[in-house]
Amino acid sequence: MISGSSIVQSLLSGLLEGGNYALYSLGLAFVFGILRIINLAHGEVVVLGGYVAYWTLVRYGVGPVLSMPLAAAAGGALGWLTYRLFLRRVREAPELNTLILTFGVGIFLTNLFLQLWTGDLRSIEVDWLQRPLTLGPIRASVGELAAFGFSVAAVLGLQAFLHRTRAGKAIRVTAIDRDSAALAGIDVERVDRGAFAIGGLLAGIAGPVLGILANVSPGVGGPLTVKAFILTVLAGVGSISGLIAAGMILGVGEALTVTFFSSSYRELFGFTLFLGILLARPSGLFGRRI
Amino acid sequence: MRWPGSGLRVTEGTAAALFFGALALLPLALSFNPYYLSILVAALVLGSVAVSWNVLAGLCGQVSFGHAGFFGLGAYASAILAMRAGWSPWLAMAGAGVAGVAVSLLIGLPSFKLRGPYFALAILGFAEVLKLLALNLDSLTGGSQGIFGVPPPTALRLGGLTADFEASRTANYYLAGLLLLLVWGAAVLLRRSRAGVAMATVHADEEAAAGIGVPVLRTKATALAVSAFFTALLGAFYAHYVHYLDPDSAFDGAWSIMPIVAALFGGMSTLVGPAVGALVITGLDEFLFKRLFESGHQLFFGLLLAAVIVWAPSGLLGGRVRRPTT
Amino acid sequence: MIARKTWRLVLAAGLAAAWTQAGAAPAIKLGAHAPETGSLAKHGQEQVKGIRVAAEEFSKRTGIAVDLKVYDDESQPQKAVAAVEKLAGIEKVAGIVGGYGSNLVGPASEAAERYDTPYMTTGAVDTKLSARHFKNFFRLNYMPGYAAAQANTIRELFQAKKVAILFNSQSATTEIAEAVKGQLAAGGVQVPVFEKFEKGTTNYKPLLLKARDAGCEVLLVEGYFPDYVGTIKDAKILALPVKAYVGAWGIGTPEFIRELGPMSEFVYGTSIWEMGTAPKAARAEEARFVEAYRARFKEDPSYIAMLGYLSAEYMLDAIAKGGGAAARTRDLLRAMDAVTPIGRVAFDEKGDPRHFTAVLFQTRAGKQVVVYPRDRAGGEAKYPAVPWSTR
Amino acid sequence: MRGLSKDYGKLRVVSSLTFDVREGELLGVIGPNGAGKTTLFALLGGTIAPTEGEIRFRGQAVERLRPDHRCHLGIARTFQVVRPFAELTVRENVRAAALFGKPEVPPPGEIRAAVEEVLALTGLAPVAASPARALSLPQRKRLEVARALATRPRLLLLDEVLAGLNPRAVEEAIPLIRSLHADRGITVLVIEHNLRAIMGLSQRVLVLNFGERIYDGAPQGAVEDPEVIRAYLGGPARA
Repeated sequence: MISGSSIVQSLLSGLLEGGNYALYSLGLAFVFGILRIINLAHGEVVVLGGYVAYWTLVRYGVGPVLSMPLAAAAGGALGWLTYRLFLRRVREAPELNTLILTFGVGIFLTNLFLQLWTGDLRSIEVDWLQRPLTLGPIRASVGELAAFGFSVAAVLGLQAFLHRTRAGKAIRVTAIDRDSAALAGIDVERVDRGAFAIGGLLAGIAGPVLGILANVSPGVGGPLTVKAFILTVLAGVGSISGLIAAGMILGVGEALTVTFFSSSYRELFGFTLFLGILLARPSGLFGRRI
Repeated sequence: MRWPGSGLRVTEGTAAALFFGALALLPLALSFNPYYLSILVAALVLGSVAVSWNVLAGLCGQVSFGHAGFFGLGAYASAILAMRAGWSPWLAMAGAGVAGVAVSLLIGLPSFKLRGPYFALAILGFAEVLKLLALNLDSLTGGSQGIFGVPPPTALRLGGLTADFEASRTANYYLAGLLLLLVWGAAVLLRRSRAGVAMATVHADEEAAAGIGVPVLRTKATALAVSAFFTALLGAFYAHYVHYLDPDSAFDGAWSIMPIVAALFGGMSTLVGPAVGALVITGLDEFLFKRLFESGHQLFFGLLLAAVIVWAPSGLLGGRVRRPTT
Repeated sequence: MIARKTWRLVLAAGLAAAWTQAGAAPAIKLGAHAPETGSLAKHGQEQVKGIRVAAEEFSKRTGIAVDLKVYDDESQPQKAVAAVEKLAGIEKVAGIVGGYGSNLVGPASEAAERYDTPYMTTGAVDTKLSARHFKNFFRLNYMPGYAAAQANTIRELFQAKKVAILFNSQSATTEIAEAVKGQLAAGGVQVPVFEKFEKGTTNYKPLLLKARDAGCEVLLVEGYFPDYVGTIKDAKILALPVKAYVGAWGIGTPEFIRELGPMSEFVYGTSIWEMGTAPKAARAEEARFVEAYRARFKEDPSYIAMLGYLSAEYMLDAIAKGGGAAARTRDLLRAMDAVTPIGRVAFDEKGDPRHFTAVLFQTRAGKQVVVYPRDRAGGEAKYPAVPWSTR
Repeated sequence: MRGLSKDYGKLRVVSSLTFDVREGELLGVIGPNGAGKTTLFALLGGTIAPTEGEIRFRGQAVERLRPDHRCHLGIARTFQVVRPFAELTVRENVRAAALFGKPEVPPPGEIRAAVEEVLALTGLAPVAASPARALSLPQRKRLEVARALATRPRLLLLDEVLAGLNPRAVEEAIPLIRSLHADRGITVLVIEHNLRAIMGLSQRVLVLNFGERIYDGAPQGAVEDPEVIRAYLGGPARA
């Protein structure tokens, strides 16, 4: 028999997990919304961020909170480089080309990680982050709550950046109408490169969180990308703030599927939801706003 | 891409004749070495799936990211028909193709209103669902334990010659080659047919196609059904060839991704290009990259992929082979 | 990395020079295939490392050169078949070792049977594999041995009444879960929670809560490394009131302790071998292997490496003694009966290990302490374990 | 056509439009930018569905039919922004239209003859073997017309086929349109910006502004109608 407190606990775990999903997806959703590029190397960039945080902790004893900017910088640099080297040359080509291109970059990165750091699993262990907090029978760890808060902050921060800053506005204008933006004196090429780098940066900051709450290894990038894409579609392309809600729907749905049915159906739930939304409401749950 | 000294341009028929001719003679050159033949079988299976995929993408302009779904479905359908229902493996393979058509229509009809990457990823979603079903319908599929001992196609006798598909790599090689020829031939006939013309117009511009009376939905459904039929057929061949099936290998995402890579690499604007691409990438991976790095050799492969997209987007044959005009 | 590679090359060249001087006997060709790339890369690489150490040690010991041919099967069944075609067909190796995962070992061993080449695996536990009655198929570990170690410990040592089993949907973990469930049920132990989860699950809390609500005393997680990390982290957050946490394989390894730190304490796991768990008669051999492995790779060997090592050693011994003909090698392997670091090894007519039992251990202060079977035990089980909150 | 409306979100682009076209008529549709002309064609052609209202063609309600079915009934259109099948040759473009324009498939010989006839009529015969992407803009406009014609329409919707052409090309195109109408008895609806051309061409004009009909009658009357003048000169808009 499932107790009431278990249902609440399960619900909470799904909500928190959903927050992480949003953070893991942010970079992909942003790049897709702005540049219309589905970055299939997204998950690998997250993994890179995770490795950066892991190694700075293991080698230099620097905690994940402090190493986060470093992870972000690594992701951003990788994004910038990918754009500089490859993407700018296929900007005008059909969508399929950028898809395959970024897929190739993803394969390259996965195998590079394997060469550099072996296939071992890495998990970022910091005492204070693992500490559980309790509210009656309901429990969560400091790390989970912090990650959730961070995820929401990242989403709101990105939103504020896009709406409040000059650079953000330029990015939005370019996304809505490239030609007019170019006529208005915006260097669209630079905007593209910048936006892709920001996508990398957003992926990079998700890495340490992945390392803390789950684990980092070369192969986990691919599944992360798929999850990020599912979330992007659920939220609706261009809806950044919708990611949090979409993540929660997915996270809670998965958790409750396990609680009330069986964990065999957890993934089935995710894909059914994905297909249902895609077929019934291709613009996603939360419209199309940028 | 401009090829250096690309004065030479051949028709697709010529390219295909050269290609299939070389395939027929290749075993002689390799003195029927089973190892090379088994690598080639893998390449031919990939090539056939790539050509099938390209019927949908190259002819009709609809890119799918989920052909692993049809491949795995075909593999399971054939294995189950042969082992549970006692069909001959040959008949079971045909049955698998039909199952592929049925499921493709079920999947396709709601998905066709989606465009571009949405369509591609919807098919991916369906492929994942099929994989999860294979994993969870234990009583039918054996769940994650998979199915052992899928029988090889029954031996064929032609005069004094016997093709034993259980033991002989050569027999399997020629069977895989014939399947590729079949898929390619069907694709050529399809392109020449009235439905092929419809696909070309849908590929170019859906709205304009509808404007001149092309039934867009039916055209897409035809392309998907043909593509799924052959992909499932190849999945069935694979099942009878490796004699073992489990959800992870039959629905492996590689069956979705690698055909796309092969098609892009070989050239999507031709029908034989994807097959050539499959042979080249399999060869590079097996005989070059693997030698350079024992583990993680797919690193080169990722780079190569990116390089092809950026610097040779029309593929190996794209710039060289003329598309036939009707 | 590069430096290590160069170093390896120099070492290999040095060894090769030493062999040529010694080299009277012709070299033995040994084949190995394993997934060195892809999702199983980690296991495949460890397996190959163990095999390499075996080849080098064998040469040092006997003076017979070993020509080791390694093939990356990329975790693809088609490539596993190609591996055997290449190793047995082209390289004409006298025996093949390796293979990881039943979906690869299945087709690969079938090809080896066709080539009449002895094939010994350490990475496929599915009972159906040996049901094919191949002449050339051998393996060092299989399912019943693992399941028995878990079920017997739970019944005899813990005397638990209610057990929760969570298992990864993959083939080997599903099979062990079902086997343990069967053995527990036969012994009158209830299994109210029996749940399959997908590879890549990150939120295990809803599953763990089911175990809590059902009042299970023991939590069995039949999975792989990421599953242990995930379930243990979540169990700690939930302060899951179970008296024992038992994992299947790959738990309690040095990597596990390194990554989980204090949370790895008091966790149980089954293994074929962990450092220091060899029976007394095989302690010397164990030490030799560990030393050679450390010298070669600058790290501690895992049980996968040990299994790779042993399989290659047995195969090489049989080839050397029998002169390399497949039939002789097979007969010698079938006749073998030895106490080894993983216990007594002898094969039945199907190629399954007759005496195989896994050991059940508990991690204590970063070490694995064997608690079952009693005759290999190195200490008492701490049962019930201390609550998660105080670890 | 009765009470036809199309909303895009809150924007009503075509509003309660009602008019009749008689068989064999050559009707011009004019109006300033954003008047809803192209939307009207899209509604007739079936690429978009009306929010409300009905469209009857030869007695049959067609507003819910798919574009290809309407084409089969005999409604063919050109696109304002040309949409050739770029990778196909000009002949293949036209042939596709001949193959699919009607539900029944004509025998190959008939198709071949029809294709060559249309190519000759539209002056595209010399470039028939080039891929459509290689054509100049005037040629592409001709291809639009050729493709529409090859479907053997009863009603032809021509959307700014003259726009962007130089005066000489316009001079050449006008007789073509006229001959379609006169020699083949095809009912023609023409959208045009070029007022001079349309005045000379049409028997009757329909003037739209903000999705509403503001004039329907003889061409001459239109230029004198105060409301039309206001709409074009941007005077105070109605309502």
